[in-house]
Amino acid sequence: MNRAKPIRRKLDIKNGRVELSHGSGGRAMAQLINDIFHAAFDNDWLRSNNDQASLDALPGRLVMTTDGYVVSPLFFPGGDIGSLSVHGTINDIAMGGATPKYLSASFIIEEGFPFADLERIAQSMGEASRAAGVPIVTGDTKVVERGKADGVFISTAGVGVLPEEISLSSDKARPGDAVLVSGSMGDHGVAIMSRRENLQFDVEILSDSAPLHGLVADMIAAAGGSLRVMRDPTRGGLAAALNEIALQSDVGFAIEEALIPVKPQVAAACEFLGLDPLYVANEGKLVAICEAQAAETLLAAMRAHPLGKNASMIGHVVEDENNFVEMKTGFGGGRIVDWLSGEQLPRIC
Amino acid sequence: MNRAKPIRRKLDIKNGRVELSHGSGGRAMAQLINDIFHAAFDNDWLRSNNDQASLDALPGRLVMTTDGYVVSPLFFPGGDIGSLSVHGTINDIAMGGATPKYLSASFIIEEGFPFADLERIAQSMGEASRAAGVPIVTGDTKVVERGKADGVFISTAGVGVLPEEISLSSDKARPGDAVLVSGSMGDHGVAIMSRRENLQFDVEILSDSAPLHGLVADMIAAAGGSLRVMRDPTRGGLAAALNEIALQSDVGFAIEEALIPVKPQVAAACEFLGLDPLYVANEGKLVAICEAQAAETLLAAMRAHPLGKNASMIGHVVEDENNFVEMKTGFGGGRIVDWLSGEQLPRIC
Amino acid sequence: MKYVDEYRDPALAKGLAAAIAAEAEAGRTYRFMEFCGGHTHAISRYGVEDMLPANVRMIHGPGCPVCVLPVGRIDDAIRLAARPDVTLCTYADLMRVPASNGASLLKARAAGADIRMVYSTLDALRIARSEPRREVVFFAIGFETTTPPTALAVRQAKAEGCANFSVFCNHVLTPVAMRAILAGEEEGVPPLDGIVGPAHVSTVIGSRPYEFVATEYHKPVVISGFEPLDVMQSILMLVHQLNQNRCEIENQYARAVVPQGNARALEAIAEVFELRDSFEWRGLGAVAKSALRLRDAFAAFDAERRFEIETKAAADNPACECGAILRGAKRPMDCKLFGTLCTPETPMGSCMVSSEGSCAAHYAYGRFRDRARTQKEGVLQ
Amino acid sequence: MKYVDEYRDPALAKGLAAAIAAEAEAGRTYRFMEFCGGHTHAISRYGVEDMLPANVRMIHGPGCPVCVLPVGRIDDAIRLAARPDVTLCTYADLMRVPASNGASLLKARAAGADIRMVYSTLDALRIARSEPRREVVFFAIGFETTTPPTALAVRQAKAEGCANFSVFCNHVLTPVAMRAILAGEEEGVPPLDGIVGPAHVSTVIGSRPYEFVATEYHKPVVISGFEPLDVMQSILMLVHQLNQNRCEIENQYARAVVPQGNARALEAIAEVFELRDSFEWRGLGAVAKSALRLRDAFAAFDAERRFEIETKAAADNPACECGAILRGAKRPMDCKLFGTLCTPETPMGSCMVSSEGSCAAHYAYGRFRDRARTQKEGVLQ
Amino acid sequence: MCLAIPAKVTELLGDDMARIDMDGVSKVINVALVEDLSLGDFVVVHVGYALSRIDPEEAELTLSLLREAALVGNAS
Amino acid sequence: MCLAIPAKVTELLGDDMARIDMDGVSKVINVALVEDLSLGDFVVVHVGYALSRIDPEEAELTLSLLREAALVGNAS
Ligand code: SF4
Ligand code: SF4
Ligand SMILES: [Mg+2]
Ligand SMILES: [Mg+2]
Ligand SMILES: [Mg+2]
Ligand SMILES: [Mg+2]
Ligand SMILES: [Mg+2]
Ligand SMILES: [Mg+2]
Ligand SMILES: [Mg+2]
Ligand SMILES: [Mg+2]
Ligand SMILES: [Mg+2]
Ligand SMILES: [Mg+2]
Repeated sequence: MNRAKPIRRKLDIKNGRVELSHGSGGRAMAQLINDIFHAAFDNDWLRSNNDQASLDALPGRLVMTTDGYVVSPLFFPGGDIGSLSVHGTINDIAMGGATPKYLSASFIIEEGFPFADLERIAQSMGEASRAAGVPIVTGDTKVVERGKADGVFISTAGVGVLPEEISLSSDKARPGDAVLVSGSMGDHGVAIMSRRENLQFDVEILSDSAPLHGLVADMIAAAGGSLRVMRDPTRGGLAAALNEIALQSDVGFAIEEALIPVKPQVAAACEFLGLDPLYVANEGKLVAICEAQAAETLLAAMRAHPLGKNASMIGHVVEDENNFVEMKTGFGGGRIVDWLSGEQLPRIC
Repeated sequence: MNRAKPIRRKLDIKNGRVELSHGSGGRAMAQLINDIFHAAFDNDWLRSNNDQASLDALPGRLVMTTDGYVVSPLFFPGGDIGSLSVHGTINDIAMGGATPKYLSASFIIEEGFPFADLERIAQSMGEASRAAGVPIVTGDTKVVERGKADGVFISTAGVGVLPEEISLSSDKARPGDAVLVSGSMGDHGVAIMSRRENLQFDVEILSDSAPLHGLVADMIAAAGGSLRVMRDPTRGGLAAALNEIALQSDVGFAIEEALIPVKPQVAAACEFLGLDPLYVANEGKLVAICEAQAAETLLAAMRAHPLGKNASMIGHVVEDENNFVEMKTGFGGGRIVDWLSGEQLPRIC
Repeated sequence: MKYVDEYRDPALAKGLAAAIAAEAEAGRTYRFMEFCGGHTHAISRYGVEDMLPANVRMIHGPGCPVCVLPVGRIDDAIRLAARPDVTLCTYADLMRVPASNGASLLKARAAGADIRMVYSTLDALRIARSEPRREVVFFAIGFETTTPPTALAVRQAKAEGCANFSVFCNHVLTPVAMRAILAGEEEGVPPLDGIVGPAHVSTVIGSRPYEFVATEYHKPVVISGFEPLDVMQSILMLVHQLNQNRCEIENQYARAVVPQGNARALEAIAEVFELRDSFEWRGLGAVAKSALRLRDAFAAFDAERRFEIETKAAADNPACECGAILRGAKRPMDCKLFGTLCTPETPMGSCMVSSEGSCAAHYAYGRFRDRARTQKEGVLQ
Repeated sequence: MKYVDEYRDPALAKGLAAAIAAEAEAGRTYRFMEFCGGHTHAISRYGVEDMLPANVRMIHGPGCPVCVLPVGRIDDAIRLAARPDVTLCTYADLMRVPASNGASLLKARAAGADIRMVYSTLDALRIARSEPRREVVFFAIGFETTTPPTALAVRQAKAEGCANFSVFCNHVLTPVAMRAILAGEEEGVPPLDGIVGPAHVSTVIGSRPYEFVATEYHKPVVISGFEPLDVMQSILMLVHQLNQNRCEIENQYARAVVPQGNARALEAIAEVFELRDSFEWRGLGAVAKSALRLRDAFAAFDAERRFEIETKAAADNPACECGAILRGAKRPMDCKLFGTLCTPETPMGSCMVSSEGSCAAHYAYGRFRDRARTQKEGVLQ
Repeated sequence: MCLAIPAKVTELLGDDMARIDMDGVSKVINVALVEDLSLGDFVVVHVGYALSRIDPEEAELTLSLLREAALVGNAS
Repeated sequence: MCLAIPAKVTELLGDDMARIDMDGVSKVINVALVEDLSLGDFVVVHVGYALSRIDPEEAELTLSLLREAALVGNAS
């Protein structure tokens, strides 16, 4: 018998859709994974086709994180769920002061999802991962019946390695510390909202979705030892990030609205929607809290990096048993910036 | 002013449901995470409330994996999506020969999901994680609109550490190697199917969902160096696992049906449904391929462990350019065990 | 942002603050009610209060349609939404408002009701068109500002013969409520000295409907824009009138308000709606001729008739001080529940349910002032 | 498993294999067709072929209802399911069957059609009851075995007045197809020596309907159970008859089959169904009086009338050798497409679409034998 | 497609329904097509319906013929 | 609830619809309530409808009064 192997037809990426059989462990699943995911992520760990990736030893403490991505719409100005799922998880590693090393990706796909969209998302993830130098080394694919998901959900996890001298945590803010943000607030949320069916407006704002570990590396090099806390102000925006830190460090904040960068289009979109940019999500910005005397050095390092060129020192940490985030308004009065309590739009990340 | 802090009402676990606001980064989300997840997983990494966990350095090579869990129904005889999501990911680490160390958990929850069910799932995860000694150190929660998910999906990722002398991979099977399974096939799949609305039958079969790293540690201690491949035969069952290995190692298998343990009730349920137990999912079993001369030692070590007491040597690896899994049937004839190509029930894990 | 940024200029704000301080006569207290929740929100968000002298005091009025909606009407909406054939469309503001027995639209949605948040009546009508098998009910709420969009949608639905669209009408009227406040002024509570009138309502109704405030109650009104400098300018105008012993209806928002209002909008309202005999206002009680319902000619689009809605009264928490707060007799921090049992997440009374309510605005923006206040209590009161 | 395990005993199998080998006369070839795909599946799955002597050869018949269903009928079902008002209920076996233009029910489902896999007609009826606003169509397929359950469901639906339930009927008849095979035997192809008859069909119709095979075609039939020893025993019985020059209808499955069949089941079929003039069988072509449709009394439950279905013929791949394989003239590996372009994932012909088809069974279970065969080609043929 | 398996009737539920058991797997099926069913009877089950009753004597007879043939075969 | 903002009309789309712009944010709204609208007009927008036109002269007047008051205030 000559070795008559089945002739593998390529997935019909243009017209095909994910079927239930692509999730049930047979040849169809193997083909989907190979033709779309392995092709896009392209590395030997994946090609070895094991259920786990064997990696090199990491020199230093380990940092681990995970996020689920359910953003709607899946494609938005400045990014898509694929690149977002790479950036967001890299950023959570970076916010711990660590260097992100490896990512995993778990896909939950709705029956009927077009291959073309899945490939576009996978390609975008692959590009984001390569650009960041953080490979996706292992993954998983599940398919659920039509109506049991919303296109595709992605959960990524990441591991990184933490230099000895760095110890960041949200309970480490101390009165007197400086508060810095790396750039304008609210871009991601406004970019998403501009594509929501029931809000539809047009605005030339791109999501700021970006990997922050390079910026963080420069910040650590400049003033690592004096960093106390870093956060990426994602869901709930700057307001949520500061309130969480205030609560966990049992401090308050005194910030100035005029010092917080907000793009005019973002401000305008927020006016339209009755939102406050301080509550709107970012995906490529960080807030850093550091010892006061290091603030200028840190700010200079941030501004020297492309992702921090609009960095700004927005205020400082104060003693406050109420854990208020107090803000001098641009108008000249005072207010607090409380936790979010109105409706925020869901599925922003 | 006396410090009049809001009086935190406990979540109404008994009657409450997840609302969109539990996913939007405000106080409601913080409360959900605290009252349900932190309470169930109970460790300092989570309590530190950072977006990432800072862990100790791992001595050795790193192993990383992820799986998404979309099993339906969420609760089934012998387990639930929570314990499954711990066991499954631990097992994928263990199948690499590594010791699982830490887990992450990403929850995608459908609006309206009862708190009571979510708590039950979280508690089950917490127990599974404590029993296995593998803590859940970081997590994420998203809420999607009603009709955009199916109750709850969980993606867990895991990292583990790999001893120097171990190198397992699905491309390492060699002709002559022995093939062992750790116990009866098909229990998990049958337990799930027995609760499917459209199949409903009653059978006293529990899912075999269990963490295999203890068994693997014993196997490695007994004959680690001679292990070539390990796989947990989950989706697609033993058939999928063996066919994947055959393809990746470019070998064939010669196995004997009579040597493959299958419980009578599992066999009977499969008769009813027209399924073959070799294609039915397991969640607490492994298939191991090792050098022939170590097979007896390994088998003895497996049988000495509670999760391997019904272990069996089912055949061996052969040279075969067709990569066939050839089986002597219990009846006395011959057949191949091909990849799954009929419909398998979806959402088994 | 043209017509916005210039009214938020901090340098002008400083000057205006000084002007108000200079104009306000020492030894005299000025108690002004900003009727509208939009003003309450602006005052809180921009910190206008910090820029007023101690003897100019702002009382937050009942001008938040979400806050004044009686619980029974939310109960009605939840019952409607629970019908399997109904899709309820609502402005997002209403989603979290607590109804009876801990219910809310948000919880009803979680429990399976088909409830959609819309930005505009246009969206609700679009949903009705694209899902002809659903009964699409728009949960209409708002003052005169928000009423014309509802009227246009109803008119459009009738013109199109859109048979599956209806409106659950909860539109209420500003001048009537203002009269109720003024008529209810109590002994022992210092009376209001003037009123900051809502400019967006007046884009529709004009400034004339407020003349009774001057003629009958002898208090000045300034129709005021919603930017913080608009509000401060209006306050200055009020102080000025009082100092001159005038009580007139002045229009600070002349850039978009004319005395007679918007004729087209008023026509649309008049065509579609008629006065109810009486309507319940949370915090104020039943107010005669204070709300609208659909006319008989539009009965087919009236969800109250179509689904035979009969509103049941639901009692508010007796410890809630909203009534007194709305009348200017108390402030949020005078309520025992404020900030402890009553928070924006767990509102116990009407003033806490929307960010425009006086308790909610104080909670979200102003609580830090309570520190200062407790230190120098008595100075302000 | 009582009545199962004893018919899978490998020790008995060995003895029976020896008995067949002893009984089969050297120099003579025995060519038996197992009509039913269930037998094909059992033979393949248990490796029965390995236990037969080289001169006893099994030909896989057309007895898989999924395989013989013409592509046009799948097209019909897909069109039905694509209707927004229709929920199509189907046995899982049909989901992957390729229709025209690369379509399938599985793909239609992925593209949004409401298609549910059911285990039983009981489930389809339950769905119709619980979703009264949906048109629930049961995609009925199968031989006489599967027909009574459909008949009972239709009868039940009529009794209940279940107005939203209907059946897309594709039930076909075994004896008629068997006659078509026998009538079509060609010159140059060795004729069949006997037939292994399907016992589960005979639980319904009994053994009598096969008597024409003996009387008209002078070939023996043994009605055979589906366990591998049942099949081997039946083969032994066939060899035995031939050696004795007998041709009778024998019943190996006497434990559940009686000559006259199941009266209740036959009544139900007769009440609900009537013969079609002709029906297309994939691989066999049009066969007169070979299929059923609903009687006029049940017209309301007939999806073909309700949805005005007109089946269009769809051509099979001309390179496909199914016809010749079904007639025993060729074997799967004689087809150029087998295992390369035609696989269970990408079936090109009817014999590959279900695991009971002869090509699919050979692909999934028997391919390893092609190694041996190519080595000693000619020995077997 | 014609998959059918033997199972034991363990409970008569009325309304033409019965519970059957096969090696610990139990299921409710329709038994309208089989007359005079008794507890303990074995039936052939197909797509949720009993198609016929199994006759234990016939089964024994078939088996004994089988055993006999095997014996003869092994001896040959 | 009465949130309304000023925006510039950039396109008249017919059917009582128009495109408006505010600092780069553009949106289609209903303008049935405002008579004789021209490109470049500013309108007050509320829940997707224009409620009234902004009179630039009145706006300038208000602003100049404001500036004057601030000047006086700062001087005092
Ligand atoms: S704090 Fe709450 S309970 Fe107290 S007056 Fe305000 S709304 Fe009412
Ligand atoms: S292998 Fe495919 S194409 Fe060839 S005969 Fe079989 S079904 Fe037809
Ligand atoms: Mg994270
Ligand atoms: Mg994150
Ligand atoms: Mg996996
Ligand atoms: Mg983060
Ligand atoms: Mg995995
Ligand atoms: Mg796994
Ligand atoms: Mg997170
Ligand atoms: Mg695995
Ligand atoms: Mg409803
Ligand atoms: Mg349909």
